[in-house]
Amino acid sequence: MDSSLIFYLLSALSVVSALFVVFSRSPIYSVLSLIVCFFSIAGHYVMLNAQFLAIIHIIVYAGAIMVLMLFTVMLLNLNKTTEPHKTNMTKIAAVISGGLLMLTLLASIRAEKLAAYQSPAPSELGYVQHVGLKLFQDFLLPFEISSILFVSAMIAAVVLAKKEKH
Amino acid sequence: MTNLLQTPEATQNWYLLLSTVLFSIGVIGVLFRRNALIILMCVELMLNAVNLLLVSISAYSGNVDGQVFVFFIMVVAAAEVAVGLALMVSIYRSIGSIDINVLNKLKW
Amino acid sequence: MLSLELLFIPLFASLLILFAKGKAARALALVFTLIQLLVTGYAYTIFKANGGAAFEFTQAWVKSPVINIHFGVDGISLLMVMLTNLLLPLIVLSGFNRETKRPHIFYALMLFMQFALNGVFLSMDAFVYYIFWELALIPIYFIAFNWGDENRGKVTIKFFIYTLVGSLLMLFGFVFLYLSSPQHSLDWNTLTQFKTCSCNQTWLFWLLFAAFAIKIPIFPFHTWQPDTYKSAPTQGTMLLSGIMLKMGTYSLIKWLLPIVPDGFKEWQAVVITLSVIGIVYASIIAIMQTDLKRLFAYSSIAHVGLIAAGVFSFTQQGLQGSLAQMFAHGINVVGLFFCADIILSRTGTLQISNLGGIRNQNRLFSSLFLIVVLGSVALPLTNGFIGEFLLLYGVFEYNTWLSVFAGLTIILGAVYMLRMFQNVMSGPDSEHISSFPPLHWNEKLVLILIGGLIILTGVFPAPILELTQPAIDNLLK
Amino acid sequence: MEQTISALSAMIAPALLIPALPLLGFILISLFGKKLGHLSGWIGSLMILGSFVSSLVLFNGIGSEGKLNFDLYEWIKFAGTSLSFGFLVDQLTLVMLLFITGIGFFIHLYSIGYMHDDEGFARFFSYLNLFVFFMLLLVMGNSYLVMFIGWEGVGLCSYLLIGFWHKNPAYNDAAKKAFVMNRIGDLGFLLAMFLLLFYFGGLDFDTVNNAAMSMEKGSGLLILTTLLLFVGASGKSAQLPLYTWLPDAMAGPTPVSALIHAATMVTAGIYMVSRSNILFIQAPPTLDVILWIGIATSVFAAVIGIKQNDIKKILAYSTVSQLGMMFAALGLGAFESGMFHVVTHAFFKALLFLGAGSVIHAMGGEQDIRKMGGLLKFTKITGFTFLIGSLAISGIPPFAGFFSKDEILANAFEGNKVAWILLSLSSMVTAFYMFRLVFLTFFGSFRGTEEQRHHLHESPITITLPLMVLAVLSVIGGFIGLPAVFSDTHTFRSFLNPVFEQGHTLVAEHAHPSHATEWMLMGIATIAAFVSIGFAWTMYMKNKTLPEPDEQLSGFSKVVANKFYVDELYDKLIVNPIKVLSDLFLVLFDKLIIDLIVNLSAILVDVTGRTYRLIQTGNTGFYVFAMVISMVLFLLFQIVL
Repeated sequence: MDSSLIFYLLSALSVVSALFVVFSRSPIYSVLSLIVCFFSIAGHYVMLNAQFLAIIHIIVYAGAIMVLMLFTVMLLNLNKTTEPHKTNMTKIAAVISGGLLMLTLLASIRAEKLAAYQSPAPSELGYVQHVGLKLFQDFLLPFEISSILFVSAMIAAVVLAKKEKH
Repeated sequence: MTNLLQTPEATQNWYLLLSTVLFSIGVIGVLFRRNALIILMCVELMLNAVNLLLVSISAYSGNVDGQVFVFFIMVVAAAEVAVGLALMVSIYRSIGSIDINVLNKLKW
Repeated sequence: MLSLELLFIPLFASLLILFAKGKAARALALVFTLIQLLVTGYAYTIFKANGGAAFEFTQAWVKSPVINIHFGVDGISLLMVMLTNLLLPLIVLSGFNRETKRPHIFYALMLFMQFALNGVFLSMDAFVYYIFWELALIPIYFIAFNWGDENRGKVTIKFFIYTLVGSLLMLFGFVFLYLSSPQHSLDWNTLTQFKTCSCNQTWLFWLLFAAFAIKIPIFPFHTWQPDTYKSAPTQGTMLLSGIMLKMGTYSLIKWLLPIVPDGFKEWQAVVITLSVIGIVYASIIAIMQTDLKRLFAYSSIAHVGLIAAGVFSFTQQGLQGSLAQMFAHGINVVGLFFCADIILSRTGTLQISNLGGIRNQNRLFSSLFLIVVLGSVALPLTNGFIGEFLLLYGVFEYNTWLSVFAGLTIILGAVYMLRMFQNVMSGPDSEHISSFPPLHWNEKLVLILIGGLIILTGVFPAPILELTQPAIDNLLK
Repeated sequence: MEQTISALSAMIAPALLIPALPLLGFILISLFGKKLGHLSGWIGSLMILGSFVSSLVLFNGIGSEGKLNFDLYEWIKFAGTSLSFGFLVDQLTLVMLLFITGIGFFIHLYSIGYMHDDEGFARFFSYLNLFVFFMLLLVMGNSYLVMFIGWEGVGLCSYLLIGFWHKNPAYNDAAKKAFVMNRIGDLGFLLAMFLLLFYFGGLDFDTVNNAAMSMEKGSGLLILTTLLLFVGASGKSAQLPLYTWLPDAMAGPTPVSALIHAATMVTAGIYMVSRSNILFIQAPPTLDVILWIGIATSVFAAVIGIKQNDIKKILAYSTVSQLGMMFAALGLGAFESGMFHVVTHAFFKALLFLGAGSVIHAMGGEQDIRKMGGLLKFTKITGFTFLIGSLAISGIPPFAGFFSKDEILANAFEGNKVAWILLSLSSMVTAFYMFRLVFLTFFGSFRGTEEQRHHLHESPITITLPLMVLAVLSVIGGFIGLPAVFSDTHTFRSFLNPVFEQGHTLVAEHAHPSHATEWMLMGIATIAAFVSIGFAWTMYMKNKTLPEPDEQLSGFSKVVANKFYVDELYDKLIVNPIKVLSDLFLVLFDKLIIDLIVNLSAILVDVTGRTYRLIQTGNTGFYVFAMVISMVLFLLFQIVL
């Protein structure tokens, strides 16, 4: 299959599912379409030779985060009927300003020249050993610090979600 | 169907376009919805749009640094979601809603 | 390295005192200020023998922007260090028979203040200098805020923000100087050697001068001062008026003059006129003041106005006089405020109209008070005369008419001081004063020392003048 | 000069001893006054006696030729200028030294008796000794700066002593007034010193005189400098318009009035002008100013003296008047005559004041001459010595005042006829009011209360002895300066010659009056004095007129009795405006304008904060919206630029 065809399909999928996240009435549907969106982005990663990241992406986002989201939606018993809605006025304003942002972003991207293309990236660029070497040599300290971040996030989550005793 | 991805520049441009669109959809979502959980999801979407851009640039410039960056963004996102969802649960418990228009106690 | 010792003794003492309790705190404070005084005396002998080399200390601190911790002295800064460390034991001792709430914090702040003041006078890098400049504000803020009278809240905030605004302007000035200096350095030596173009000096002068003018304070930046002096606890007022004001006048000579000499000359006429207006203005207000501390505050404005005028006359004698007068004024004003405190502690009032007849009851106190008053009206053979003579001569050389105006200070000074002395000390016994108990030993000691210093430096001013002479020669070159 | 120093180096020690002894006395008495009790009076007197003896030694050692000039140490030093603390003893100084310490000693002695029952006895003597110290410094300084130390120092002592009885607010006011008025003069002195330092290259007399010698006569600089010096002198010596403090200064104890406000301190101005005679001779317009101010003061004060009823006030106005006469002499260029009158005036005015003190002592504190009368019977020594003093001041030959006054009048006759007439007039008025005082006090019948009559007595020996000594001096004091008709050598003038000869070379020698003229002038002066005395006798002895009570005064005599309302005028013109200005500055400028600007900036921040706060709606959607819009704007800004 043509790589551009795959790109088309994946892009269309991600944009459509993203739109669905925003405009879906039921929170459940939003979550589910976000998962679809994340899978399509993982596909993009594979196409860009970032195989390791693609795997991580699926594990972290689709596997962990979205499951957490889903649980929360169910825990809080959110559904179409409880869903709050904004007035039409604000909705239109939201769409217009979002579109405006997109246009200015695109315009500013066009205004900036891209740097010259380097020699074609080797397909094994995104392999575990490459990323791993980079991570454990140049970015060792941030890597270790991120573990502290996780611990604190974990504790925070537990403390916050715990029922308060009165 | 013509091959859009003939040259690296063209590829890059398309990825730029894609991630801009995804990012903007995320922004519209944040503005559009009142449900804090959906807003959190839209923020995730925006993060992913940026991630995609980083990975594409990493591929374009042949430098793995971009991917490492994405890795760290994921780390932060995971932590953020954990805390964010916990906050939401606790807010829901005390107020009974996660409608952001109700959560306006922090004003002048 | 002597600089470091001068800095660390009070810092160490300040931390130590935090852990002391009650009376031990002030005893410790006294011991350490005395040690500091001894070290200062030793430093003076070293300086006399070998010059400032023994004080030099340089240590790289921040790479970008280039900031070095650089300490050093010349005659001018050493004189200020001596004044600071001479007054601190007196100020600490003056509180020995007073009950202070939470004395350990109070005296720790006081010693911290000494650390910061020494730092201001020893710094040779503008950035470090700026840090100490701001650092000195913190302890005095807390002292005034926690131990002041009932109006302290509003007054201290006004004082704090007023001074802070000035300091920020100074910081802008230093940032600009840093960026425009070719070596990208804030070292005093660099800043004084490299001269930014006079087009920049015009406004740069005001950025730096604003900070100093507020601290000094020069008319019309003075309105924070009487209120603050009135509200702060007396020991705080002594620190403020005795030493902290001198930060401003010292900086005029040490930092403003050599860094923006063209700006200095450009605005000389304006500032000297402002200062002279301030002298007469504050003196006239002082005449009708009804509160003792406020009267001293206005007299202080008049005196420092003359000091500033002397500096801006840009003459040998003006600069010499300003330094001699800074030293003298530091001692005198501490004496004045201490006398006010003694009166307050015995009579419970500072309203001049409620006082009177103290001379009948306590002759020793009245004689010592009179000596301090005479010092501050610049009678010959007291320290005030040397300064005022040189200062007025400096202003005279700049402009004869201005000196006539500035000279009114010797008349008006006599008017308000003697009027005060008459109403407070003389006359029939006031019904508001039932008794005036004799002086406590520490009060006696402090006042006698101050009186002795006033006469001693008035009769033999030569050591002070000789100390600062080379540095001033340097400046005028 | 080096040579003089080595030759006279033996004199340095006694010279230093002169000011050192009173200083020592001051320190001793102020430290141990309580323990010493009445001994402190004797210690104080002894110190002054010691100074007097040292002065005699110096007088002997230096004589009429020598000159002792030495620096003690460098006092103030800056940039190539060094101002030393040094002493100069020449003939002028010797004259001053002798009468300051001499009269000073007797007044100390007198004070032991006079202040005997005062609780501030020791304090009084410590101040008095301090005064003598500063006065000696004033006359012994070898530069204007050292003179200025003494100058301000005596001002301080005068302040302390006028307000000696400090429980009385009026006395304190008088003290403060004296100090402040002196300070006005001192500012003039100070500015003159700056001019000297800047343009003449130094402050010591030698430098200044040498520079002045080489300057063009009457140059603006010289005139300005001398005028400023004269402002200083007129403050200290109570000349118009700064004289009002001296009558008020009588609030002090009487010995103080005698020592400070009659004999010594107030003559400091004359000493200063004489000391700077070269400067003044080089500035003739200033001499004219001095002449006319002196004459005006002399006449003005004498007229006020007629209507005063307080015994000390009368003497005070007479002092002002006599000082005016001395200044007139200086203005005529007759420095020796001025100094001569200083000396004789010191004798008889001290005598008069001490006599007045004795009277007040006898009357139990009463000072109003309307309540006295016939005191001669009770206080013989006081009465007779007082009479001698009055004869001396009125210019009756052969008392001391006659010779010195005659000299001044002779000079005036030569110099300016109008001046001569006015001075003679003033002299006549002086004779009148002095004898008005004498007749009302010592003759006639007693007008006081019964209790006072019972109390009347002659004072103790410590009081009467100085009176007698001074009376003798008032009689014979004039013989040191006999006019040319009696003697070829004018002892006083030739003694002072080394000081003034340099100055005299600068003026054209004018012809001395012929003997006939001198006889005539003396005759006129004497007759005028007798006429005045006779007039007073008819009024107060023959017709027994009494001065009317204050309420009945009207017209011109009311104006005179109220001293021409000068004090009130000063209050209206200077004191009140300053008070108003003070309130104005404080309320309008400090509180209203400056604080308003300061507070406005605070208010501005406050208002801005309150307004801005409204943006914080608490609506998250709005925040995000604002964020997006600002991002758009920011990017657009980037693109457009």
